[in-house]
Amino acid sequence: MNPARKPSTAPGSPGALAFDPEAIRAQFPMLGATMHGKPLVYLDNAATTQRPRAVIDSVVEHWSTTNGPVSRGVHALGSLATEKYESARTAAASLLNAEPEFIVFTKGVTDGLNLVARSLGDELLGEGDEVVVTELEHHSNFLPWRQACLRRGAVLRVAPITDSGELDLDALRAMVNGRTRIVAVTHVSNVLGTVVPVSEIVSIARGVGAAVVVDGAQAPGHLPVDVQRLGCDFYAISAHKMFGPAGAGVLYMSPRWVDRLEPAQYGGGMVELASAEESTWITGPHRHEAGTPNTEGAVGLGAAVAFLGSFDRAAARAHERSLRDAIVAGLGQIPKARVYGPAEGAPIVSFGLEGVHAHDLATVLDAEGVAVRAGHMCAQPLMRRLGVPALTRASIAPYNTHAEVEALLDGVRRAGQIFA
Amino acid sequence: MNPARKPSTAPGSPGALAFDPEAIRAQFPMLGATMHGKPLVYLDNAATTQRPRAVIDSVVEHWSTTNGPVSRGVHALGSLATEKYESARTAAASLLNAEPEFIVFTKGVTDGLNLVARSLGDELLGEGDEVVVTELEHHSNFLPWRQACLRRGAVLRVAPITDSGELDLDALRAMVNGRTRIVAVTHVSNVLGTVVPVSEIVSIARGVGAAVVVDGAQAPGHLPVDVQRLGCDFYAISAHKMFGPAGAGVLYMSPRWVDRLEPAQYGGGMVELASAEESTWITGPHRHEAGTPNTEGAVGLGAAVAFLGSFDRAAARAHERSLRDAIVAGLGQIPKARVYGPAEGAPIVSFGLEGVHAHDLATVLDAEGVAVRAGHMCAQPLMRRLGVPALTRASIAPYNTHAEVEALLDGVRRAGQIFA
Amino acid sequence: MLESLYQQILLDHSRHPCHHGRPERFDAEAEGHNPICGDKVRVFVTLKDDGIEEVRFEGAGCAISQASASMMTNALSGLSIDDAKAVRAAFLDLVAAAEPDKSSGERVNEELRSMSEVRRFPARVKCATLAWHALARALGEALKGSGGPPSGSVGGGKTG
Amino acid sequence: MLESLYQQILLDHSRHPCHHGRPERFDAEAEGHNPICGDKVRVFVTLKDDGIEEVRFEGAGCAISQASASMMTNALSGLSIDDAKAVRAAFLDLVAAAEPDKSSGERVNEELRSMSEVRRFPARVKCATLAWHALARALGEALKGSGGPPSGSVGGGKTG
Ligand SMILES: Cc1ncc(COP(=O)(O)O)c(C=O)c1O
Ligand SMILES: Cc1ncc(COP(=O)(O)O)c(C=O)c1O
Repeated sequence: MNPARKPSTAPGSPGALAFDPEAIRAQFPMLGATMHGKPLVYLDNAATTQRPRAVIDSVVEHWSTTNGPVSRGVHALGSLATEKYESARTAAASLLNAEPEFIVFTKGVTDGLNLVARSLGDELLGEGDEVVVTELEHHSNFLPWRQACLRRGAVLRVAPITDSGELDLDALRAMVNGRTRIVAVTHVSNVLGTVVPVSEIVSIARGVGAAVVVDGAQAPGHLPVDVQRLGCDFYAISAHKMFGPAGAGVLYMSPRWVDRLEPAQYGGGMVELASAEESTWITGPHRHEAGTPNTEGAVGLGAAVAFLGSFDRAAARAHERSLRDAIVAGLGQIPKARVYGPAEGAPIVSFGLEGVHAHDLATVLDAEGVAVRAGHMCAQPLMRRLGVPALTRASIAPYNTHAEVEALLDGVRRAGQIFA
Repeated sequence: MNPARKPSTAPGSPGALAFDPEAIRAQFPMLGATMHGKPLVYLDNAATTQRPRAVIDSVVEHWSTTNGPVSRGVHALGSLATEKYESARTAAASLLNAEPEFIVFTKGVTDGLNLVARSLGDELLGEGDEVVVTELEHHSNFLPWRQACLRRGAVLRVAPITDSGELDLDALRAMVNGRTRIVAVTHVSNVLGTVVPVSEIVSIARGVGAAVVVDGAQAPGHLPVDVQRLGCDFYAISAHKMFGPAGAGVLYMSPRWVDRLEPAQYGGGMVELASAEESTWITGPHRHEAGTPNTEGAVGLGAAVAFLGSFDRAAARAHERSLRDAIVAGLGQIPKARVYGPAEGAPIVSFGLEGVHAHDLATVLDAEGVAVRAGHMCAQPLMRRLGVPALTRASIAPYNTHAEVEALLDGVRRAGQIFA
Repeated sequence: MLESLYQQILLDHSRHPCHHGRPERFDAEAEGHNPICGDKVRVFVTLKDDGIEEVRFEGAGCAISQASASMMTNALSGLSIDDAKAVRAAFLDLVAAAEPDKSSGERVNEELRSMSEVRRFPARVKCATLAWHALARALGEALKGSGGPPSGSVGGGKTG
Repeated sequence: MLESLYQQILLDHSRHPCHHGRPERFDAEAEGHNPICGDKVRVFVTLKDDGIEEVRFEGAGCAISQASASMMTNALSGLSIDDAKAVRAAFLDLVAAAEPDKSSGERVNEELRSMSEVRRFPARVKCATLAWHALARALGEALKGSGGPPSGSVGGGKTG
């Protein structure tokens, strides 16, 4: 079977036929690079995606025409900068189907989740209370909760996955009880591509009055996200995982929390009155945005949202899925290769090659210009569960092609030969 | 007296004669803008400076040639990105005269100071312990300490300033005692331009074993900074106040702290081992950099450091000083105008015009294209001390000119006429 | 442009505000505070059977916030609640909307119309609307919840 | 390029490492851990009067870290401390320095020289040097503080 011959559309998605990965690809300056003398095959998109020209240009334009102090200046330039900043908030809100007043700018998912673990943890957790996370969590949605539990005398409970890499929802249900204050889950596993049924988890948590915090790092690049439909209390994303710049992200806070949650940081821009005796914070998302905002990051994030809206996303999904299927099928033909994770999921494929360490495999691929991730992928608890020290991961974006999948599979075969 | 006729050099600085603000100016795309139909006169540099082409280009180049995952990837692109990130750390280290292993990347000063107030506050402060700050502090170096004290049952003490706007060092000395655990001071006041004698404060604090935390937001754009000579424990700066991008900054942590201070955030990149039972953090600055780093921000910060090294800084200081003197002298000629702050200081001039509210004054200036700051400038305790609700502030960068000072003074005179 | 913002009438109102000072009795009050500039205004409403008897205010701040508060007390004292709401809506549209309705200028008096130039200074719009937002909160209270407070960065902080 | 990195000799060492396994007695030991890939290696040193009797190791990891550890035990067992230090310095220079000294290649044996290609893969340099850094820590201990541990992200975490 030759995966390159597979059409780049899934059956039954008619609009998908129009999707042209090359047209997307052409918008990314970085994708023309060569590595070790070979054309770059970038399959490390779950770590960070590339930035399209529209994102780059938006930031350059901001720096050249609207750069000034946000929210504080009386002058015209300050107003221009503020407008740019706030319209990026509106763009982010539309991406998640939220209102802008519930969108807090952060440095990224790790920053957003730490904010929630700090402020919500301190507010909700007492001695003997419980926080439920899952075996799928990235360290960024695991350690902040572990440490919050340690600080507050609460108990961290880790919901297991099934052998096929799905969240074991029954086990989670059994774990949630009257002491559960917070359930923190990833939306999409960065290792296995598993899509977690967040709405179901929200109804389970609602049953005991627990808050639900979602790590959305891997979601908006691949799936439509609707925080109102999910019904969660918090949802964190990073721009750099969806074609925007690093250092920028947003944290959705539900109406229940945004105006009353204690800020995790204090400083300029979130103050109503400040004195040693009495200090009060404003309401609204700026409450949680102490300090000069990363306006350029927000502008780039807004441009990334616009970029995501510039092509047929259902068609892109079908294309990504066909690439994923080609990788899984191709690896299935390679002796000693093993794919981890569920049959269905986001286009993130982790695999191993018996007798070859993940890092050696990745280095063989690197020498061919193929960039993949190898290691524990910031998910040590999951690695332990899978019984491996490390895996190799290929993660897909709409600009990837079937020819690139072939390059990946060739490299894996090559590694098999070298280490035979 | 016509300040525009003053030479742009201070006596006794020979190299200064070579300094040409127009040559600097030409490197800033934003400075060619018009506002309300008038050429932009940007005198709000203490809020945020403009970004030169070299900074913009460095980020664009990174996005086009080296954008990839930092510190985690096995592949060549990851190594290129890591190299960019770490050489920005080296650049920041050289700016502060520190070693790179003591340089932690942050979102900016507010982020850095909150990190220290959280981690150091939790480590050092107990019931009845004391933290000393000053009346000069920006909210970002005031509120994190106030809140840390509230959390830990400690006492916040506020060292006064003299009537001329200098820190009252004797009063601070009298305030520091055996219960003092932390002294947190600004290096340069963002309102008055006061330069605080940090070294003296360090020796006072050392006498009682207290740690010294310095808010360096306004310093490196104007002064040489040498953290080893200052002897402080922590020093925080923001790139956007020194010609770099927003969303990027560094926190210097002295050797005494960097490897042992508890991180304020947890997540990817700072973990040694992670499990529910036992988790350990790496040593070195990455310990305090959870999450995907803002590589583009770091790259821009590194380019900003290079930009600062691209011209004669002593000459630039002399030029800035001559502009400051011209503003002070010019305001001295305007009836009802009053300048606040010490005779000597950084090129930041706050002033009032009797009978005209600071915001109206700033709006009159804005209509003339002159961008200044008006308000409490995130320093409400200082405003209370000065007995004013708000002030207007002109803050200078090397690209400002004497013609721009004239435009400012014309605008102030105009406001005086309108509100006569 | 500057002349059309800081017209004589605005300067006069800011220097000699009308209906200024706390009344002896009032039916409702609310405060507006702009944390960015420190402007504060407190609005007092005295009601009568068929509407507003008088609106008064006290506070300190820039010429724009003071003049706007003063003009507001002139424009609304004596109006029915519905008429006051209509004037308020027209004024807010005039000074703050991205594309104001053509009729808004006609639905406010000449004094209020003179403030329309403030729209060219987006950062000052909050000054011009401060008293009007406080009024909405005061009336919301007076009318037991009709309307309700606008959210956002004005007021409503939590003590930390 | 790939062939010169993963040469037969490297593959052989990684599959059949020399001096592998914890010795019954040893004078010093230290662990190296690369938190990025999870590679771990523990180095044991037995001393004799005039230097190193034997270096052994145990651990698990990628081919590069295992082969490098194995080659190290071959190269250093039996050397004087000073000679061992010199070989270590030359090896580190060869695989990790931005501009390696020309003589470094000559100052290590052929096995070690075969690893020089790793310098083209900067992210893998840590794998090649892991055991060597652990050795320095072990020797530092054996020699009561001579040298001392290199700082950085290898080892030394604090339990949280
Ligand atoms: C003296 C001082 N400290 C702290 C800050 C906060 O810096 P940032 O907003 O970049 O976090 C500023 C500027 O806003 C400042 O001028
Ligand atoms: C599932 C998941 N959660 C959290 C993160 C952390 O995101 P960031 O590094 O952008 O803070 C990542 C990516 O690194 C991720 O894949």
